This record gives sequence, C-alpha cells and structure tokens, in this order.
Amino acid sequence: MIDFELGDELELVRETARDFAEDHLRPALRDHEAAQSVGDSTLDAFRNIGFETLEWPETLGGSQLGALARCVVSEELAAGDAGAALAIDPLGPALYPLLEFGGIETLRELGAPLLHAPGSRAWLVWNGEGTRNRIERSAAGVTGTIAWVPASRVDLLVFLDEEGGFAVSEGIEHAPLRGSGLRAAGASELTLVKAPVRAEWSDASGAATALARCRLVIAALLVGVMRESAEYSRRYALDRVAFGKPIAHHQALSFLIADMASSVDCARLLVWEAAWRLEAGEDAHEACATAFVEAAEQAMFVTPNGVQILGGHGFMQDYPVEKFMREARALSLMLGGVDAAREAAGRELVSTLGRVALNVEAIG
Amino acid sequence: MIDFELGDELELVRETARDFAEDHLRPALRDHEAAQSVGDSTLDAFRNIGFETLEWPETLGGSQLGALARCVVSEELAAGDAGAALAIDPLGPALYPLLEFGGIETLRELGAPLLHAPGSRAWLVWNGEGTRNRIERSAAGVTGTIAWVPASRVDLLVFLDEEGGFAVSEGIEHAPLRGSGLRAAGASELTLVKAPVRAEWSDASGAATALARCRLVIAALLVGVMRESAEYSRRYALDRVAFGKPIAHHQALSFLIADMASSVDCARLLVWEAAWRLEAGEDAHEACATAFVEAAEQAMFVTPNGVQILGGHGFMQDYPVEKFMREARALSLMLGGVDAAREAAGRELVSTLGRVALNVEAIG
Amino acid sequence: MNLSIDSETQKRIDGVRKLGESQIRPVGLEADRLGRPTPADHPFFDLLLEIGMGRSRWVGEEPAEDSDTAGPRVGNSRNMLCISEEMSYWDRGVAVSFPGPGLGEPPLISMGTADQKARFLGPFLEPDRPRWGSFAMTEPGAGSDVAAIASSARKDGGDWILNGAKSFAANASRADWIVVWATVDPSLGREGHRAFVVERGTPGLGDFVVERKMGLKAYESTSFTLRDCRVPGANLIGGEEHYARRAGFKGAMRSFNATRPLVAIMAVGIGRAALDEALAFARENNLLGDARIRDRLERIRRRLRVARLLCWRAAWLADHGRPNIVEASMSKAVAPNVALEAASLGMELLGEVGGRGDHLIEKLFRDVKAMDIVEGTGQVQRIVMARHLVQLPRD
Amino acid sequence: MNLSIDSETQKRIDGVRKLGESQIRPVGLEADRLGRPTPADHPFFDLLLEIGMGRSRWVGEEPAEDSDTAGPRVGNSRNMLCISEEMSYWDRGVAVSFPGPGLGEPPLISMGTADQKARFLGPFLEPDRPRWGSFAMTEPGAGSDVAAIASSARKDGGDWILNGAKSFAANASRADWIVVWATVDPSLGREGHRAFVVERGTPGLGDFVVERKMGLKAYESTSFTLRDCRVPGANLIGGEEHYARRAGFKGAMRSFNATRPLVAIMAVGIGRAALDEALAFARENNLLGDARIRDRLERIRRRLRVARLLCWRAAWLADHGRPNIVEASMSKAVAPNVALEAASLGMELLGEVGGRGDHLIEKLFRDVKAMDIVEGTGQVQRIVMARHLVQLPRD
Repeated sequence: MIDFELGDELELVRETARDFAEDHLRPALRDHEAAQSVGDSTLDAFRNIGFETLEWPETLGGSQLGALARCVVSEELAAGDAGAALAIDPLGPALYPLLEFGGIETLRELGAPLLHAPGSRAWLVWNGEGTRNRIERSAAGVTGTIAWVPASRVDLLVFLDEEGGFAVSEGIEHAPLRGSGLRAAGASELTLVKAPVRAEWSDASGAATALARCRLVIAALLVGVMRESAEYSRRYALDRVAFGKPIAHHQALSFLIADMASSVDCARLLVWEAAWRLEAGEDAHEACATAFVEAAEQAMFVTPNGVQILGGHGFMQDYPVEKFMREARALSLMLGGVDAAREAAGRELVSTLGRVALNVEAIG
Repeated sequence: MIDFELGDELELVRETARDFAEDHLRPALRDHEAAQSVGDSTLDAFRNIGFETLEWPETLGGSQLGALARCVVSEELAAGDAGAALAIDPLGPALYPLLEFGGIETLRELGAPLLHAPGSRAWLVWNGEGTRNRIERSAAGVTGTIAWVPASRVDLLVFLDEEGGFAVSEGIEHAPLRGSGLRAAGASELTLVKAPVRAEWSDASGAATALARCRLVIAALLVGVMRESAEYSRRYALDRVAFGKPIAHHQALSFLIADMASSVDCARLLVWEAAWRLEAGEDAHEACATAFVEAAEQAMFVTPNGVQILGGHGFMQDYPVEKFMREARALSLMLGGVDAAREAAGRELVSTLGRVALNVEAIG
Repeated sequence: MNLSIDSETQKRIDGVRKLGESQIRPVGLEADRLGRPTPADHPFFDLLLEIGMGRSRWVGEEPAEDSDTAGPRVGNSRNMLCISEEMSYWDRGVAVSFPGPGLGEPPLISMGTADQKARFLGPFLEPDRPRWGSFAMTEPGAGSDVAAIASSARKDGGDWILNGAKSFAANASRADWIVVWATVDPSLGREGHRAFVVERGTPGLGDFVVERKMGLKAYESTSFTLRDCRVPGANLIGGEEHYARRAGFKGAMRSFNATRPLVAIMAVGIGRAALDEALAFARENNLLGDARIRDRLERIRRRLRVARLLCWRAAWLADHGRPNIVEASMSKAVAPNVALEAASLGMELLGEVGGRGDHLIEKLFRDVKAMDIVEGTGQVQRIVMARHLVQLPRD
Repeated sequence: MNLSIDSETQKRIDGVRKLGESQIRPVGLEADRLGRPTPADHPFFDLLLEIGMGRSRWVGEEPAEDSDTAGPRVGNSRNMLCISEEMSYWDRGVAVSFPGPGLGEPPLISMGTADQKARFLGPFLEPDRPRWGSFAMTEPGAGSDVAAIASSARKDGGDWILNGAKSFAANASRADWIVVWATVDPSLGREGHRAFVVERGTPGLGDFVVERKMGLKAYESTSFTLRDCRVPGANLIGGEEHYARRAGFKGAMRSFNATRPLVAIMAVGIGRAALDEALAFARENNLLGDARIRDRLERIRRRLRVARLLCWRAAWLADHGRPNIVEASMSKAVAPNVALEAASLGMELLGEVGGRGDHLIEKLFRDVKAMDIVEGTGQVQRIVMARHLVQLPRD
C-alpha cells in the first residue's frame, strides 16, 4: 500500500542531520565560502555523529543505511550549506563506484584510509557522455586535465564512464580555482600526467548503478538548496512590508511562493521515489536520472526567484540567497549535466513497449 | 533609423482588414465552423476589397503589396476567425511557391483560374523535413495520402520540399474529416493515385524563400488568434466579478493578463521584423522560421490561458476562447511544425562565426 | 515507505483496464464523434449495472460508532485514486457519465439523516435500471467564487422555496434527484448555504440545457433553473439542526481535502493516455531517433510521475487524518498543467495528423483543459496554498 | 518601418566595441577577479576622459524654447539604446562605473535651475580629472516601493536638514555630490518627495559602506547615512517653486518612460555576450551536432531578438512623445528574464567548466540577476502594465 512514512529511524537521522546543519553549517556559511574549507571542529562533529560512514557496510563500522537515508541527510546538509556538505564527506559520490565495482574489500583498501586522515577527500569524475574533460589512458598511466573539482585536495580520484572505471591516487596536481558555487568545498583544476592507475574495473551494470546513485545524491543536495532558498525568501517576504503590507501578501508574490514550494516538493518526491526503488531492488537508473533532471530544473526556477523576492538585498552577499542560486547552478552541471541525464532517461523510455509505467507496479 | 511606423497605406489596409473581420468573420465564427465553410457573401466581400490578390503582381491585377501587408491582414483576419481566413483566400500559402518558382507566368497559368471560380482552393503541402505524409513520385504520377488539409475542396495542390516542388490539379480525392481547429476552412484527407504532375520545379533557393513566406503567414495568423484570445479574456476578466471585484483586479490574474499581452507583442514584433527583412531584400529564412517558433510557443501559452481565465465558461462553446486554443494548436502543426522551424533556425545559427547579429545591421 | 501499487489494487486496475479497452474508450470516442452525451438508454450503462457498477458506496446501514476497535481508522482514498486514474486514462468524460449517485453522494453520506440516505441512496443499492444522482453548486455568474451562491432558499411553512439558476451540473437532466446548494442569506457567506435534494419532476425545476463543450462530451454538463421550486423540509440535507451544529466546526472541517487529489489524478490519467499514444505514434513513424522528441517524452513521463506522487501523498495524508490542505491544492495546481502539456506536446508530435480531428490525442487535447478549472482553478489552489504558506488574507 | 541599425549608429557601436574589447571587458574581469570595484584612480578612468567620455550630456546653456521650428522634436533614445546595449555587452558593471554625473544628471537637467546645472554639471563639461555624480533613492527597508521613502527633509531657516539611510547608490563614495531623495511628509507619498544635491564632505553625510554583491563588482553600490545633514536651500533641485508647480502635472508626467527600456536593453547586452560565448564554446567543443544544444542557442537568440525589439519599440514611442508606459514596462519585464536564461543555459553548455568560476559566462550568470531588480522588478513592471491593461487599482 502506498505509504510515505519515513519511519522512526529515518526521522531520527533527519532530525540529527537538521540539527547538525543548524549548529555547524548554516551559521558559518559565508566563512566556509571565504575560507574554501570548513573547520576541523565541524569535520570532527560530522565524524562523531557517524555520518561519514552512513552507507558503509557494518563490517567496516558503517551504519549500512540505504539510499533514502543518504537523500534525507544530503537534503538537510545542503539546506545548511551545500558546499560544506561536500567538504565534510570524505568519499562523497566516489563511494558508489568503489562499492558497486569492488565491494567491501575495495572500500576497505581505497576508501577507509581517507577516514583515518581527517580532511582527506575523494572525488568522482564522470568520464562518459557529456563530460567536457579529455582524459587519455595508456599503459603509462592517465593523462589529462579535469576542469573543475569542488575540492582543494584530492587524495583519491575515481573515474567513471558507461563501461566501468578506474581510480588514481598519485600524480594528481591541483591548481586552485575560485569556483562559482560550492566554494566551501574548495575548487581546483586537476592535472594528471601519466598518473598510475591504482585499480580499474570493467562492469557496465555496476557503472550504471554507480552513476544512478551519484545522480541521486546530487539531486538530493539540490533539493536541500532550493528548499532553503524557498524557505528563506518566504520568511523574508513575510517580514518585509511594502505598499502597506507584507510583500508576501501581494497575491502575485504569494503565488510565486506557492509555486516555489511546489517545486521543492516535486523534486523531493522524485528523489525519494528513486531512492525507494534503489532500496527495493527495482531498476532505478532511469528514476535516478529523472530525479536529477527534475531537481536541476526546479532548482533553476526556485533559486533565482529566491533572489528576486529579496530584490536588491537578494543580490547582496549579506543575504544567502545569491549563494543558493550559484550552488544550484553548480550542482546541476555535474555528471554530464541535465542533458546526459535526459538522454539516459529518454533512451530508457523509448525502449518501453506498450503502456509506460510511471511508478513501480505490484510490489507486496 | 529604427522606426516601427507602418505608414498610411498599411494603416489603411489594416483598418480595412479589421473592419472586414468585424463585419463578416467574427459574428459568424460558430456558423462557419459548423458549416465547415464560409458563405458566398463573405467570399464576395473579400474579393471586392481586393484582398485575394493583395500580393499579386500589378500586371495580374494585384495590389503587389509585400510581406508586411500580408502579415498585417492575416493577423486581422485571424483575430476574426482563423479558419475563415484560410477559407476565403483561394491560393493561401500555395501562392509563394508559384511566385518563387515560376513567377508571373506560372501564377497566371496555375493560380489565376482559381480566382475566376469562386470557392476554389489551392493548398500547399509541405513535403520536406518533418512531414508525416508519405508521398511517392514516379513517372506515372504522384501517389500517396495527405493526412489533413484545412479545405473541403482542393483544386490545386502544390508540394514543396527543400529542393523544389511540383503541382497537381487532377486526381485528388477528398475524404471529409471533422478537423480539430480551423474547421471553417473545411477538413479533408486527400488521396492521390498516380495523379499527373502539372508543373514541377527544382530550385532550392526558391524553395527556401517560399517556405519562409509560408511560415511567416502562419505565424501572422497565430498572432491574430492569440491576440483575440488575450483581448477577449481581458475584457471578460474586467466584466466578471468574483470575491467582490472584477477578476482582472485579482493581482495574480492581472499579471497573467499582462504576460499574455507581452506574448502577443513578442510574436508580432518578430513577425514584423521578418516581414521587413523579406521586403528589404535581406536574408529572411531564419527570421521567418524564428517568427514561426515564437508565435507557436506564445500562442500555446496565451490560448489555453484564455480558456483558463473564463473558467467553466471557457470550456463551453458559447464562448469563443476554446476555439482559439484549437486553432492555435492546429496552425502550429503546419509546415513540419515547430521542430522543423527550430531545426532550420538552429542550423543557420551554428553556421555563424563570431558575433551573432540579432537584427539587420547598418542599412541606410 | 512504499511507493508501489499493491497487487490487490493492481488487480482492480487491471479490471478497469479491460473494461476501459473494450467499453469505456470506444463509448467516449463515439460520444465525441457524435458530439452528444451518451444517451441514458445506451446499452453501455446496462452493462455497467450488470457487472455491479452504478451503485452507491453507502452500505445501507450506519456503522456503530464504537465498532472501531483496531486503532485509528486508515482511509483508502489512495486505492480510489489508482482506480480513478485508470478510469480517466480510458475516458474521463465517460467516467463522469457512469450511473450512480455521483457527487450528490458525499454530502448525503456525510451530512444526510438516516431517512435521507435510505430514501435517496437506497434505490442505488440494487438499482433496477441505470439511475443517476446529480450535484449543483456552480452558478452561471460565479465560477470559483463558491461563496457567491445567489440561488435562494426561503422557508415557507414546512417547505422551502428555491429560486435561482445552476450550471455545469453533471447528469442533471437524467438524474432522479439533484443536490442543490442555495443560500438563506447571501450576506452570511458559507454560513448561509444549505443543500437540498430536489427530485425529478418537482414543479419549478426546469429549463434543462445540455451545454456544448470543447471536450468531455460523453457526459452531460447541464444548466437548469429553479423557479419558485417547492421542496419539502425533509429534503434539506441533514435537517436544520445540522447547520446549527456545523457553525462551530468550521476550523476542524477544513483540515484535509480528499476531492482535489482525486480530480488531480484524473488529469494524470488523461496525460498518461496522451503519453502512451504519443510514444506509440512516434515509434510507428520512426521519430524516436530525434533527441528533441525523446526529451519531450521524457519530460511528460517525469512530470506525470511527479503529479501522481503529489496526488498520492495528499491522499495518504488524508487517509491518516493528517492535515493536507497545502498538499491537496498542490496536486491540483500541478497535475492539470502537466496533463495539458502532455496532450499539447502529443499534438506537436502528431504534426498535421493532429489536425484531422480523429486521433485520440486530439480528443485528449480538447478534454484536458477542464481539469484545471473544475474543483477550483489552478489560481484558486494557489490562493489556498498561500493562505497556509504566508497567511494570505482573504480579501 | 525600418528595423535595422543605421550606419551612423553602427559606427558608434563599433567604437564602443573597440573600447569594449580592449578595455571594458578586461577591466570588468579584473574587478570580478579581485572582488572589488575598480578604484577611482584606475588608469582606465583617465583613459576614458582622454577619449572624451565621462562628461555631462548637458550642453552648458539652455536651448531657447522657440528655437524649435522644424516640427515636433524627435528624440534619439533609440541610438542611446544601441550604444548602451553594446557597452553592457562588454561589461555592464564597468559601464555603471564610468565617470560622469550618472543617474544624478537626468533630474538636474529636467528639474534643476540654471544655477544648479552650472554648479553641479558644469565641472563635468571639461573635467580636470575623473569625476562622479551619484543618485540615491532606494532605502534599506524599501526596495520597489519608492513611495515608501523614509529619509526626512526638514526645513531650518534657509537650509534643509536631512536624516535617513540610503542603499545601493552607484559610485556614491567617490562622488562629488549625490542627488538624494527625501520626504517632507511621508503621509503625502510622492507629493512629499524632494531631491537635494548633497555635496561630498557635508557634515552628517557618512558611514559609506561598499556593498558586497553577487556580481557587477566593477562599480560600487554604496550605502550611507544622513545624520542631521545640513544642505543649503540652493541645493533643493528646481527650488521650492518646482514642487509647487509639479503638483498639477501628475498625469502628464507619467505618459512615457525612457529609463526602463534603457535598463532592459542592458540585459539584452549581457544576454548577447552569453550567447556569443556559448556558441564559441560549443563550436570549440564540437557540441553543435546535438539538436538540443542547437535548440537552446536558437531559443536564446530568438528571445534576445524579441527583447531587443521590445526595447526599441518602447524607445521609438518615447522618441515621438507617444505614450509608452505599457511598452516600456513590457520590455523591462521580458528582457532580464531572457538574459538570465541565456546566462543560465550558457552555464549548462559549459558543463563542469562553468564550476571553475573563471569563465565569462559564469560571471554573466552572477551579473545578470540584478537586471530584473533595478529600475523596478519584473513584478513591479507587471503591476504597471496591469494598471493600464485592466485598470488594476493601487492597493
């Protein structure tokens, strides 16, 4: 029976993430941005809660929670500070190829060391359709430039494409960048010259699942960003008086606020559904790509309007809404961007014969 | 110097067309739709004004006015009744290939006879990219089915594709259809079995110009339809009271009305600019395709909202707005639809090196 | 969390699907082609009766208040949503034309006295022939402004005298009775509203005109007038006490809404039909190699999925007795636009084939716009949402 | 009808283009990279002065009223639009930073006395060094509600005492003087507004804070306060008679607007820069084979063309003294959204390259949103349009 209840465990996880964001991320959002990093105390607090290993298997000391938990946490963290949400998570989306391709052993070998060296970062580079990077692989190693990673150091770089992937942990040179959004996570251009390949995998099915899970996490981050933009501007519109009443009571603005609330819910529902599909063992590649497209589109409706509602203040860095607009734009450029996700979802659709199923039918 | 003045002549033409639409088309719009034709008195009145030969060369007794005059007239007629606007014009868009490919002689031979047999109709079938028809040509003649023409009789059928065209005037069988929009013009499926080719042309440049002019006329008709939808619903919203004031004074609806007015102007300005380019002898293929895309997009914003503003009444055939929505949709399906026009405009754009010119630079 | 349709519901959907394919859609296309509502004596309605449809949801007796022992009652409107969507997928106009008490049933069940339920819903328990009930709220001059009911109810001895005009009442001219809303005093707003059962043949009930619509032609939308129409006091739904009692319950009554997601999901059904047809057309015409067309189909599926989830969530909240006003309005604000987009983009895909007027997508394009109008326009839904989100005052 | 740019104007555009390529854009990128306004002593400003810019449009004497013999005067704001667009194409922030009397000039020209023009615009005729004027209307608590000016002006003998706070005033901290709007009585609305020239160094003028902005960093947006700031009576623009006279002219004053299309076309310039960059990037990266990307570029060009025509039309009406309020607001409502779409879609095309923060399109994405806010938000423009289209009352 259709049921939207998260359940006690996930509600607790959500509340914990929300408190963490409230205490550690939101108050420091401009400091993190200026420093292009978060402080050690924030990293420690995050580690102490156990969020670093939320999805890690129990045998590696993880909580072994699923995609839905990750989405719930990512939304909350990004509602606090999306850049910081990347900065505090040592593995980030790179977790998924390690898990999908190599399982526990690979995660232990490649991933676990990062946990023991606070401040370490892994990053995932999408190397398939839609990438703007040119990466050459030869017997001598990996050569090429990665235009941008939201990190100021990278200890492990996992490349993913449609057929599989490979990992590199040495020979990575960074040139710092200013970055557009997500500056709290840092910003670098990476150059590799014959960097040695530490591991490699050929597994199209695992690659598809890893990509799906990466897209889902980015989509959840987008939900968090746009939610905070919608909420912040809604509250502002209630506080601020023009022409004799709160600007929120001008019908046209109240309609916009209602539509922004709809946008957030639309994106979140698709994210949750995709996460639920993943956990239910259903085919979820298309659902994750779809959630990413929806989140990106809705975020690019919501966040510029967040600025708009604040008017001149919205353009000023004394208020956070301009930052939300930059973060939404930056997040939605990842993993080949919306076009690659559209293409993936569209290809799945056209292979459908007969009726198109919108949701999963007939489980339980 | 930039100047939007139509000039006295065109203002007079516009006024005449507006009066004609007011007197003969708008009052009978449901009758024409039900009858799938307009009455003889309307045909006569139209002919007497000289609108049948608005763009015809003077040597054939025409007014030899240009594309802008045609756009101005088409908008006015379509604001009265878009279906009737097609019904009363014997040649319709078929005029352009005749003029472009064959000039005066061809027009005299193929076109003029239709003027002498009131009620005759020519129609243009787009047979290039984006068509859904399958037309076979062989030495024995033309064979195939044309899914829909907005006519209940066709005396001359001109086929146009990227490379040229051909004309058929015999061996055309019609099966009447109900039609979706534009019913006043009639609706038929045409079947040809080895129909003899009466004339044929191979001329890619002429074909491009003919197609551009066809698109422009359809775009101008769309402007007329959406203008009337916007105007009708605006007036309705001023007359109708809900929650203690005219519904137009509910801010959200007044914003919608303002946006609808913008849409109409956006489309009209592109139509006029394309017409002006044609007349100025500038390359106008892209401009005409662009005007068509804009008109189609804006019309599909305006006309459903015209229905929306009238609420339950909008859905009823006692009011004309549902008809405007059907006509806008039907017009924008023509000539390969918006995708073919987008493709044409996009191809032109990507061949641009350096700065993209939005308008024509440096004339006079 | 469970975002799948359970197999029990899926079986019922499959049942509707069989009926839809063989009956509902053909009957809908026939009505559209002929431009008239399916006549009351159409064999389709007899068939529906035979297979157990056209009946009241009322079970014929009142459940005892204390029979509720297994914790809080959880409603099943989610299942109803799934069935409604499937019905609407095959033909939303035909679905409205189904025999039964129709929209008159909910007020009778929720407000009616035992006697009224027996008198007016009783005949729908095992109907001898297709029977209809009807419901008339909207007036020619009102639209979304339901507080603006102008039809008047005046007490005259034990009877009520009704005067006014109603429009867009489904199945009204064929109905055994019509639930008519009128006001005892326009200055009271909703407080003054009363619902009456007006029986067929009551003197003063007349001037039935079946409206000519853009689409959804299979059911009759009817306008009628009440001229000094005398209705017995026993036909005031709930009796006079009900309205006296109700005055105190305003707040509590409006914490959830089950109708908006139900209407919204009908839009999803229409949109889904357009998507399936568009995909089939594109495949037959080798259009799927075009990235634009794939993107368009992707967008339709995605937005329909969003709309469906919004409806499901609103219903799930209602089923658990939780406030859902914002969520219900959100589903109703979003779904009809998605469905219109689906039908309109479907038309674009058809190209000139869409101009013929005989393709299912073309019919859906004409059907769908009503969904953004009935049960509160998109504008009204946004007002409702804004009242909750930013305390937008009633002006 | 003539919808081309004439060759005279084209030559001036080409001049701006040369300056833009060699100076304006590099200076804008530098300011963006360094995150600070271009300093007042930057050699760029000296260069501008050398080539004849940074001057007042005021010609130094009043044209005789009756010198107008050749029929009605036709303005040339269309040409100004073309130049502004090109300037904004290269860098809108830098364009605002240009030395000159700035937005303070129009009120001085239109309302100022001969003496005021000579005193305040005179130094801008042949400036000895880069000089700026500034204009301060907006207040920290007000935004679009210009009638809500709270800064007060109180008469004290022959002087005026100003108190209040202003924000978002361009070039204010480097300006020789600031045109400051204040009210003699908030209850009078616009009737109570007065414009004063407040000279640099006036006691009570202070607390200059250069705002940190999302984009457009090349010019300073500055907030400042007025604390018992004493301004001589001679600095009330137009003198007291002007405001007494103006009261009768309200209707006539508001029949056309020249500023909105001017700001709107700056958005077109930004959007056009994004289009050219996006096209170049797509070509270099072999993306033009993708129909989606072609469609996106097509849409940007089309919408920019529409926006430009809307601006041109509004200016053309103003140039002929015809009412253009609806058309001016329309251009301002449409163009900034088009420009945002251009920059945002440009970012999409860049993909992760857009994340670096060093691509021109990324800067444009941060610059552009301001255009929908300054000179009346898109919402305010729609209100203005609605007042004319449906007589929307002021509420």
